[in-house]
Amino acid sequence: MTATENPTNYKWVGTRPIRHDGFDKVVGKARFGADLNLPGQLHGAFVRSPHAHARIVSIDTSAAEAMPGVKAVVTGDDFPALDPTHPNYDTAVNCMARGEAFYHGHAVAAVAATTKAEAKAAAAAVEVEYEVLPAVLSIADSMADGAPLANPNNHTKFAPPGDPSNLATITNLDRGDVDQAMADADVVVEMGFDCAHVHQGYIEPHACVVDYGDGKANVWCSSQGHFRVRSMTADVLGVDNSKVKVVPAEIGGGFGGKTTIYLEPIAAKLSEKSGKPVKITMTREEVLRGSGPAPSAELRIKIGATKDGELTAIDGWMAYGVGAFSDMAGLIGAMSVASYKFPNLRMETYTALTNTPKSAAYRAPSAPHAAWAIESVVDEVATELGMDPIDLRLKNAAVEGDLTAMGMPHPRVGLVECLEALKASDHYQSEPAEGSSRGMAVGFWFNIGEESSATVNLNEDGTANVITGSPDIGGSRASMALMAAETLGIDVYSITPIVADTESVGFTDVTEGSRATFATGKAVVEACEDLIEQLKARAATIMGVDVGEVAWVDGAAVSPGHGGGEGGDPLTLAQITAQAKRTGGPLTATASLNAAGAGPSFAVHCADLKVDEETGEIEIVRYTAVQDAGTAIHPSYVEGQMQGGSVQGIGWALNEEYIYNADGAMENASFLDYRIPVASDLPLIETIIVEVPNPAHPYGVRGVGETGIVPPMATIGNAVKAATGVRMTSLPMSPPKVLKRLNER
Amino acid sequence: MHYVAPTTVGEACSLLADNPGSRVFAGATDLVPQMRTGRLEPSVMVDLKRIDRLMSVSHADGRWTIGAATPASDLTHNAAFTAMHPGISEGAGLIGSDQIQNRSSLGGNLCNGSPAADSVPGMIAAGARAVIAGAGGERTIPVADVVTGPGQTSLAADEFIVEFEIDDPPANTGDAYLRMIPRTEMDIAVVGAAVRLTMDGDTVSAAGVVLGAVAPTAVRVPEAEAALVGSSLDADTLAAVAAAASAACNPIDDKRGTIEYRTQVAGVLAKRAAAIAAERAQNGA
Amino acid sequence: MTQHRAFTGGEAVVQASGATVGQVIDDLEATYPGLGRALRAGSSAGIDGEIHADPEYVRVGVDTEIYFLAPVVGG
Amino acid sequence: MSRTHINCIVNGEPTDFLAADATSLLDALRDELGLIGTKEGCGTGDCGSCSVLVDGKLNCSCLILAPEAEGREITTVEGIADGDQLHPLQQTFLEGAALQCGICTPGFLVAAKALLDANPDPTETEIRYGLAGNLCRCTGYDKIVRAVQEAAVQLNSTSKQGV
Repeated sequence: MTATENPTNYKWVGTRPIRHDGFDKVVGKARFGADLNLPGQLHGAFVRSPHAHARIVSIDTSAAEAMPGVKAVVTGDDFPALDPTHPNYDTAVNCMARGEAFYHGHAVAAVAATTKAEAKAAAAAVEVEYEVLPAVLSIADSMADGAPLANPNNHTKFAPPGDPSNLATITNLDRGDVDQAMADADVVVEMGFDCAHVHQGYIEPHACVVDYGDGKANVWCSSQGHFRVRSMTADVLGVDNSKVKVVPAEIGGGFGGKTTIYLEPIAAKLSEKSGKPVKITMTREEVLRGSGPAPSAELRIKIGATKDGELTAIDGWMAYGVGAFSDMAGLIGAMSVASYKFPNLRMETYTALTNTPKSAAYRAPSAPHAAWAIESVVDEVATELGMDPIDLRLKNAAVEGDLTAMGMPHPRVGLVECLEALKASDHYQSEPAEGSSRGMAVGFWFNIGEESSATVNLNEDGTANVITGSPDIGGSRASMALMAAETLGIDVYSITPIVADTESVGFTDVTEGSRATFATGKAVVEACEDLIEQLKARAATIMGVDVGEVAWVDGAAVSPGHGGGEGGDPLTLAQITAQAKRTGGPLTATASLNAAGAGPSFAVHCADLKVDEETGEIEIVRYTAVQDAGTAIHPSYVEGQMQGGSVQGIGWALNEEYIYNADGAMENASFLDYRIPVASDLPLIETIIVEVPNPAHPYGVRGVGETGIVPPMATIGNAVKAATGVRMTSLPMSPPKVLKRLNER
Repeated sequence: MHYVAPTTVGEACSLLADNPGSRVFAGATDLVPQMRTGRLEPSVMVDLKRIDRLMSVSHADGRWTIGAATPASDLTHNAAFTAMHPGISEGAGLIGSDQIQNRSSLGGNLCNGSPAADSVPGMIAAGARAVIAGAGGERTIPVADVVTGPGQTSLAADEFIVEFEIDDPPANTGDAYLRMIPRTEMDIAVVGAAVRLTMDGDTVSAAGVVLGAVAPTAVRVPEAEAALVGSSLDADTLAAVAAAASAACNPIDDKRGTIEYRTQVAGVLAKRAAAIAAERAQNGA
Repeated sequence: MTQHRAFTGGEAVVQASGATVGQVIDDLEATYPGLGRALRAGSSAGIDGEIHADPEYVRVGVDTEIYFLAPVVGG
Repeated sequence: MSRTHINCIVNGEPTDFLAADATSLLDALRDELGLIGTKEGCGTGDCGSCSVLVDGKLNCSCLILAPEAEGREITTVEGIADGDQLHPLQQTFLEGAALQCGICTPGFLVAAKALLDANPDPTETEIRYGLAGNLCRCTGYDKIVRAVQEAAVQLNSTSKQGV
């Protein structure tokens, strides 16, 4: 369903072809990170810290090296010492500890052996002596006066040089006079919230194979961006980028968690030492203990409003717990406060280190925490004012020119359109089903541009290869092909979209920030536009006319002076490529760019749910996600992003959490007890795509990957409040927590 | 580790007796994950699924005989068994996904020794017996006497359960099993409650109430049974059942639930299961 | 960020000149020592309504408003 | 390390392979037979990515020891299509965009096939519970459920035409 029809009548953009890589993925032929095996390949296994924080006194690898099948053992000593100010210093230390283990599960050594079982046995035989150090495990512990340092290498960013600190950022954003506005407000609501660490939960564990030879590491792995894998791996190994080649495998989910590396330099060093290819695949337990979850957070939000529903001021305190390495989560969380006009705003934010795994990006990183708190408080304001929650938001919704928390004016955005679409929807217009109650909330994400490259090669029969460096995480090959088909005017199935390795296409940033369809798509369109100019010139040669007299219409060159037809006989793309040899050789074009003008995306979600007041269970009976896609290139995959983001948010809202014991070890490191939603937990997820085109993209794309995870937690919390009168303030809203609050009612 | 698949009970007994550190298995849905994480390192894995007697379900002489290695799906898809013992069938049917259902067995679910085993409370409420084989021959004991603590059973190292015997219920009897899990599937019970009632008109003439996941083993709740017998399941009775069930709890705080939560919800589930069991008893399950 | 105001004597909006964002930062550094380094620690900027990653050489005009942002990435 | 010689039928073909007894059927399929369509998501039976049919019944191949396969018939995702003719489930997954990253797709296809083989006309709730052993993190399950519903319709109309 499309609420706002795009006024432009495209032939391909907005259609739903079968994805080009689909066949291989339904017959089991697609090769993901763990699916390559090389002759003579060894298997790697890690030794991981059993302590949340410890000095590594010694590592004795002799027993492991003597075990059957063992070909190589590496520790931190095998890697060059990077300068602590190097941008990938933390990544290097996270891949393999150097003298100090910063969390339970931190890699301290690795072995390579002939079989998986031998590698596992040898890893268990590596003897590590630890001196246990004091650990900080919570945000409060981290920020307490006199707290031990989680990581002595951390210094507060944006601050004058000083002593090491547990705080990675201390930042304040403000505008107006918050204190006066609060004093003048008719209604003031203030509440505190907290969120546990959660994991992206991609189904494919991290995996790679590295074949080292002739001074070069040849890496096969799944990631959200193989050029970043290349530079990070090269930096950790202390070699030039030219000494690392990364071939992208299909990626089995990332959601931000595969924008960094864990395995590749370790496998490379094991391969270098053993002289054989080395494959490493994480177990699920290792993924949960040793990769990067999203931050935890503690937040306090105060909002003031006039009695007629103007939100006049917001006063926020936010602290994000990011694990053992520097991050900017607190600042980004504050910057994501962008949905309402708020003439007066003050955000005091902290990014706190804890001795837990190094946070990684997770879909709209930092925004879900902030939105959970703010949208809950906005809901309380609506209740106090007796206003419909959509009407209150419509009255205050940010439009073009309104300021984000950072102080920058919004470009053209579609929040009002999204709110109106939900208000008009069948869902919102219908009463909740018997026994269920309703909640809604808003989410925002910036989206980003950054660097992309695309090469488009026209084949002699008029088909085309579209080569990019953006891994296909959820249908992007089809989107690239659609934009190329639209631009060139040829059939989408005559295009072969290719994700090329780091030596076969121009540099392309990692797929994050919902940027692939926007930025890489823009490069594809620019390359196609370049080709059209070339095609027109070739056509002019064939037609014997001046190139200025040739136009490109529906995949063909036309010149009024050519042929007998009215307006000229068209010369199709295939007719031109057939004569390429006679007119100057192959037709190819490359475009590379650093895309500015990413279009922010808003989402509005609505849930109807039931609460079992005797057990605290929440059952979601109806769910609708509305989102501004700019333009939906392939609507099925836009809906898929909205639905997937919604359900990840539902999992975050209901049951997902890292449960640590007193020693900082994760107690629920399995898919049995880290409870991501299963099919029977959910209703169908209704979608409404709103299309407010982004003027900075040739087809209006905003990017849709991330915003969908921002609204669900508050949407559900608001519905629970409507159902029970209880305002949940702690994530997840698991049955024990809900029942406890119901008991206290 | 070596794998062996005997085809007779005697052969299996010999293998266990001759191989210290050996383990029998059926579905291995718990054992294999324990092996993968290194928590379990058996010398020999004795696969019981090639022994016909352990893989059969039969009904004769007023009782069901269920092979201990029979997959749960064979029970839940057995219409006659499910009609007669719906509470046991639905307990077995809650052990994991469809994938797990095709592997997990009553024998494994019991001998794994988890207090949260979904099929166990219903079997105890029904007075089921376990037939145990060992080097010294066979013996039969109540299912309630098999598990002695978390991960612990009363079986000797060379013994294993061959089959379960479940007598046909008296007339006008119904049972039910309910559990609380955070999701709708794929979780381990946070609380489980089985209730079996025999009705004389509107009055309960016999009752069995057994809770799972709230104590080191599944526990029978005599106080709840006493409250039920002679009652017509009025609100006061159900409140008394809930209170007795909560009082019988001796749970732990862990990643799956709190003491407070388990204690409260045990009462809720016992009361709800009683209502379902009564309805089944009266409607002639 | 208010942290930047430590360098500007409390001013949130300041004037500077230059033909590119980098030149503007250099001009600010000359006026407010330390501010340039702090601004370059964040590597993106909002310029005329569009966010630019690493905008060192983005050209600016007389009335251009530049908003220095943290480097938003995303998942 | 000694290995056992195992004979079984894989995707209709008599097959044999060698594997250490502790090897999972999943690893044997992937590493010994090169059938990489079956995926490991957890290794503990909690995600369903490694779903296969054993004698027609849905199982997690990560929980099965390789020697257990002796004499059994194993069907993997590679055995679902009839040559180049996709199974209706594969076709409806493609047409309905029921896969995003695709890592869980093989397991879902095998599980959905088992579901429809046993219950040709399932309700939405039956589909959701029938597939509850398969985790998908990309789609929110919506398009998967719809694709299974559509495949059921197609299979039923085909079987009716055949009568």
